[in-house]
Amino acid sequence: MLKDLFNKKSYITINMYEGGRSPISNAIKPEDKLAAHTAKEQKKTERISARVRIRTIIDEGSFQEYDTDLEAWNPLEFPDYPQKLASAMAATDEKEAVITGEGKVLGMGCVIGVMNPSFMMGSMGTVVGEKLTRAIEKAIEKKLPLIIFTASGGARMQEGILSLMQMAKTSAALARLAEEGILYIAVLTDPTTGGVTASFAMLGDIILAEPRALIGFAGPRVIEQTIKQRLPEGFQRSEFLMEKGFVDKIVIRENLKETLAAILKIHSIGGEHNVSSPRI
Amino acid sequence: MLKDLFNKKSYITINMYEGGRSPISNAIKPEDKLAAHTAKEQKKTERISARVRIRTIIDEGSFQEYDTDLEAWNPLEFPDYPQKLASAMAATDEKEAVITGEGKVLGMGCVIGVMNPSFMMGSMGTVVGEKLTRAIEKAIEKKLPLIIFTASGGARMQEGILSLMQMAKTSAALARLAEEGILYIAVLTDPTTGGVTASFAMLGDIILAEPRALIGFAGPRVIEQTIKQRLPEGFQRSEFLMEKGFVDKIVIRENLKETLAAILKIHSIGGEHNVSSPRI
Amino acid sequence: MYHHLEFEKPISELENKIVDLRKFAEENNIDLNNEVNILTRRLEAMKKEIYSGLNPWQKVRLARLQERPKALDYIQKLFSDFIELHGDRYYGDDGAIIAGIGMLSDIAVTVIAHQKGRDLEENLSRNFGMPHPEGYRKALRLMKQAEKFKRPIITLIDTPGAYCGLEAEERGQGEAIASNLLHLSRLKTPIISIVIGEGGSGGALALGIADRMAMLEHSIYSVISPEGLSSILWKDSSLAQRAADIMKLTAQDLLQLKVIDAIIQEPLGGAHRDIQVVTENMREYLLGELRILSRHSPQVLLDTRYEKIRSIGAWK
Amino acid sequence: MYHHLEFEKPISELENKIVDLRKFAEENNIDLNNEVNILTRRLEAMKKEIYSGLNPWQKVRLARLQERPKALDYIQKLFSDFIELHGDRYYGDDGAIIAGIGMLSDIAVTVIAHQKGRDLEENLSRNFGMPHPEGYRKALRLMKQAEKFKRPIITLIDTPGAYCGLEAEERGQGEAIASNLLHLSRLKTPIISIVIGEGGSGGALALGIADRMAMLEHSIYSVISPEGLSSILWKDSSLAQRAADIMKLTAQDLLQLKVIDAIIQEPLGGAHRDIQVVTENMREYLLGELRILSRHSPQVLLDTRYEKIRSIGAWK
Ligand SMILES: [Zn+2]
Ligand SMILES: [Zn+2]
Repeated sequence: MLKDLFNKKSYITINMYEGGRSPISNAIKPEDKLAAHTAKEQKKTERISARVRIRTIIDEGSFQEYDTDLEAWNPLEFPDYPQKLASAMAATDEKEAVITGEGKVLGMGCVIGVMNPSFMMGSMGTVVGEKLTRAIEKAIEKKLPLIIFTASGGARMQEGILSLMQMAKTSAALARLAEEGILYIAVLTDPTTGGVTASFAMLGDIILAEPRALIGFAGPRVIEQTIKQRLPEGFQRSEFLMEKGFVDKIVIRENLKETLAAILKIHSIGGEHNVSSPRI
Repeated sequence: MLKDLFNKKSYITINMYEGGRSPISNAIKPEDKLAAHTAKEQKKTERISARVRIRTIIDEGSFQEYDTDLEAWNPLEFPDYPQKLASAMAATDEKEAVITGEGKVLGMGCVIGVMNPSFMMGSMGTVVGEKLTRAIEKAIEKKLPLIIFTASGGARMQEGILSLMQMAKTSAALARLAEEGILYIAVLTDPTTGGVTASFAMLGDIILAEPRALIGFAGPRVIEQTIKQRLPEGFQRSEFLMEKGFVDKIVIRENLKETLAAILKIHSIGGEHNVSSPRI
Repeated sequence: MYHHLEFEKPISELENKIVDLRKFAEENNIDLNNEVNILTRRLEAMKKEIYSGLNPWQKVRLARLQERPKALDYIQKLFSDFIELHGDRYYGDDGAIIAGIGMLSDIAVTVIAHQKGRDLEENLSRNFGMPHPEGYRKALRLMKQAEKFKRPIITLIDTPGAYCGLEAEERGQGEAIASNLLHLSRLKTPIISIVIGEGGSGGALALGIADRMAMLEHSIYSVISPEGLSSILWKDSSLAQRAADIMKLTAQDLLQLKVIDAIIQEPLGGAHRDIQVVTENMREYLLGELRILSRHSPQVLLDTRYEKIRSIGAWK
Repeated sequence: MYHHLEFEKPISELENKIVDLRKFAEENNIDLNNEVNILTRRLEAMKKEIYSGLNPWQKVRLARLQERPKALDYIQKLFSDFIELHGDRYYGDDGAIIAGIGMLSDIAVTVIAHQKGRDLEENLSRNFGMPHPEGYRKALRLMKQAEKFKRPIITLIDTPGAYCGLEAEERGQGEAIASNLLHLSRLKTPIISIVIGEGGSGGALALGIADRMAMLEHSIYSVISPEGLSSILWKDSSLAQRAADIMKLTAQDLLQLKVIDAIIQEPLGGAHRDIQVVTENMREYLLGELRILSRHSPQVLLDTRYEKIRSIGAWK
């Protein structure tokens, strides 16, 4: 379930527009048309590390990382887990599958969490859950908008039920964030599946996705085993999810920073200081 | 749109279990099994007048009618409307298409509104909207649960846009009722369509329906004209709506009073006086 | 290319005559300025007379005109930084309803609108502006989001009605509209609705519970289409014109019936003649009313909204 | 008829031996009471030894046993005046989730439960207890209704997991589960969950955000099925038994990991041996905890629920 998402590092083009009904295309800005166009052209979606992602999104020099010292433990005494962790750390030069912190996007402050698809397949153990929850609580405390980039094969098997409970933990923290009226933008990148899809990935006030990212609850192979037939082309891709009503907007990587900034800007103007201010 | 619902006073049996996939039948009480069984057997759903309905639901001698003097006017100066009203009044011995009031169901107090399918096809003009809205406001004022029996061909054409606005009026009143935490049970009877379906019929905390009642937004003929094909058997019947997730429970007429009483009883125990009371 | 409506024929004939006269004068090098001026003045008078005296059916024709600006035309001009948002989070994304966030002058707003197609191709993807339940549910989702972030909501109404199809019924068209009516009546943020073309029954109302309700001068709003009414009354949908005459569906009728608060002026001949003028009139209306609404507390807003809806109706 | 699990074979063999012995004694009119008593005592000791020392895989087998009571069996016994309510108000009614209102002693409650089938026919209509998104949405609708009417919520968990099918993905299985997690964490009414059989991953958790979380003695709860884990670890789902051994999925494990608050005792041999006993244990637990929870204000309830969820996890 986890592994089959990650076996093929680059996969062939699947053109969803051939598959089912054509998506409702009603882009009104040239960028959107460009995005759709580019999505079609793209041969594959490159996965990038969380560290690189932060560099592409957060203004240079503004990033302050949270909880750099948090490190996974082996609470279930799961065989080989410490070794797996060690090799993931060595391979990625990171301590866990998520980086959290605060920084600025074109000058606007936010709390950000970015998952790392190459750290144990971006799986969510308790450290991932804890770091994200602390980041959400920071956003509440500092009244800063929250952005999370998802990339995950789901819950981390090696931490068993504790891993499952991180879905509850992050969702409960997001519920409190929502009650405070603070913006949360989820950005779904390839691949976003399992427990992450069934928790914070789908809870954004606004949900963006990179083109052609795999997004689903169950992995494609599990579904194929269950239904005993091949999945249609384009199934569980960003474009499919948008057609099905679960994604607000597909944004190509080149436009992501500007789009996030535009959304942050609108939300920085909203709230108490919107219509009730004396300037109108 | 209005008339085609009412042309055939008795119509042939349509067995929805033949039509699409079989409904999820998971009745766990014998009455439910009986209901499903009886529904199959029934050759037609008899429409009854609002006055008779109240007798079958409200404890004898407990009914106090509201707003008996409210009478429709002709605000649009619509041709022949006064004559139509006069003949509807003569034929039904009622002043309008809804009766409202308060009474008891097996001893439990409630506010009740019952639409009359034979008064101008149960269409909703401003008097229907106003009487229901006043009844809802009474329920708020007296903190009494509300029951509405629907039976309507939709908005009353002769009052034009004012008639449409009764959808807004009743829904806004129900929103306030909901904020007060007061129970509202909608009971859908044959036929419930148009503006009534698109307002208070679908807003019950609990939505009951009589077996095989026609329930829909658009009338069957309008849909057939739009899609240019025959509708499948059982389409827009109570059983279909339950399968589609819009009806909580189908109850045969013989069991309606007891079912309403059971729901009222559970809700009379709930609230502040539920777990927080010292008796547990 | 704009296809003239039949009641506009005298105008276009006169316009053509003026063009011909000018051409003739030029080709033959004769001075016909005087004649041209007289005809031009007569043309202006004729336009004023025709467009200010449109009968209901002529309004219906204008309101439905293919060339009439659609919601996206106004959205592009009214709002800066507009970002369209998609999907109901349950079933799908409905092209018949556009929803998004953007800036109206310096106010962040949520915009929800019916979108009719501007050509056949777009009309197919927009289902001619007739939403399915998922359209109304997208609208509600984003209206609640607006409430959360304390953004005013602006809705633009232009629909023949909610779609009357098999799947729409299956997925609960009635429930979707009802749910919007209920929730909109209690949203703790200002709501302003403008009917820009056709306000078709419950499908329009589902976006039209508002603190301020306006209509463009040549738009219509009714409980049923004239075709629908005539087929009910006379079993003949071709008598729609006769039906339109009795149903009180023009902006002017609705103002008189106190269902709407204001009429927004269109240029002579209709919004399509100069969308810029209409847009500026809309902007002025929206900013003015938002200024007033923003002075009220949410509770006052809700109470006033309720009273407004509550008071509609007439009886003996 | 009950089909014994392999680890129960010694028990059933001994049971048969006792029956044979009694029959033999009767037919031949010999007094073997002494021998029968010795064997009966040995049987009791054997049962205690076997059932109290079940390994994780044996627990998995018991938890999934066809004969094990399903949610409706408990609902019928625990709640009087139970009225089942149907539908999500968006798309459908999911037979894999039962929801309704009823009385627990003299407390009005809302009950939400996964329902596995008790035979093949029911399993087909229940989709083997694997909900689609509409099941979770029905659950959420009725949980919000419970909050509105200040009714405590009781959930019974018994599912292999949320359904992994094409349509479930199309309609947003992930969104449906996520949305439940978020909303349940803030519902202003007491919530108690009991795992009665199989707690399968996110599909179980979506009904399992609670103020009190208990498991029946022989139930299991895990992030993935043993079969799933073994196929990931060893590419071989038949090694499920080995997987079960390492994954800490028994009620006893979860109590130790502080994921649950209590274990509810089953009769020797499992809940199916005497449902009445289990029901009474469940009733006692529910009434006791509701008594405690009802003393707290909604705010204290929410804060405590948050701290409870917040504290799960372990790191260096
Ligand atoms: Zn779109
Ligand atoms: Zn059911």
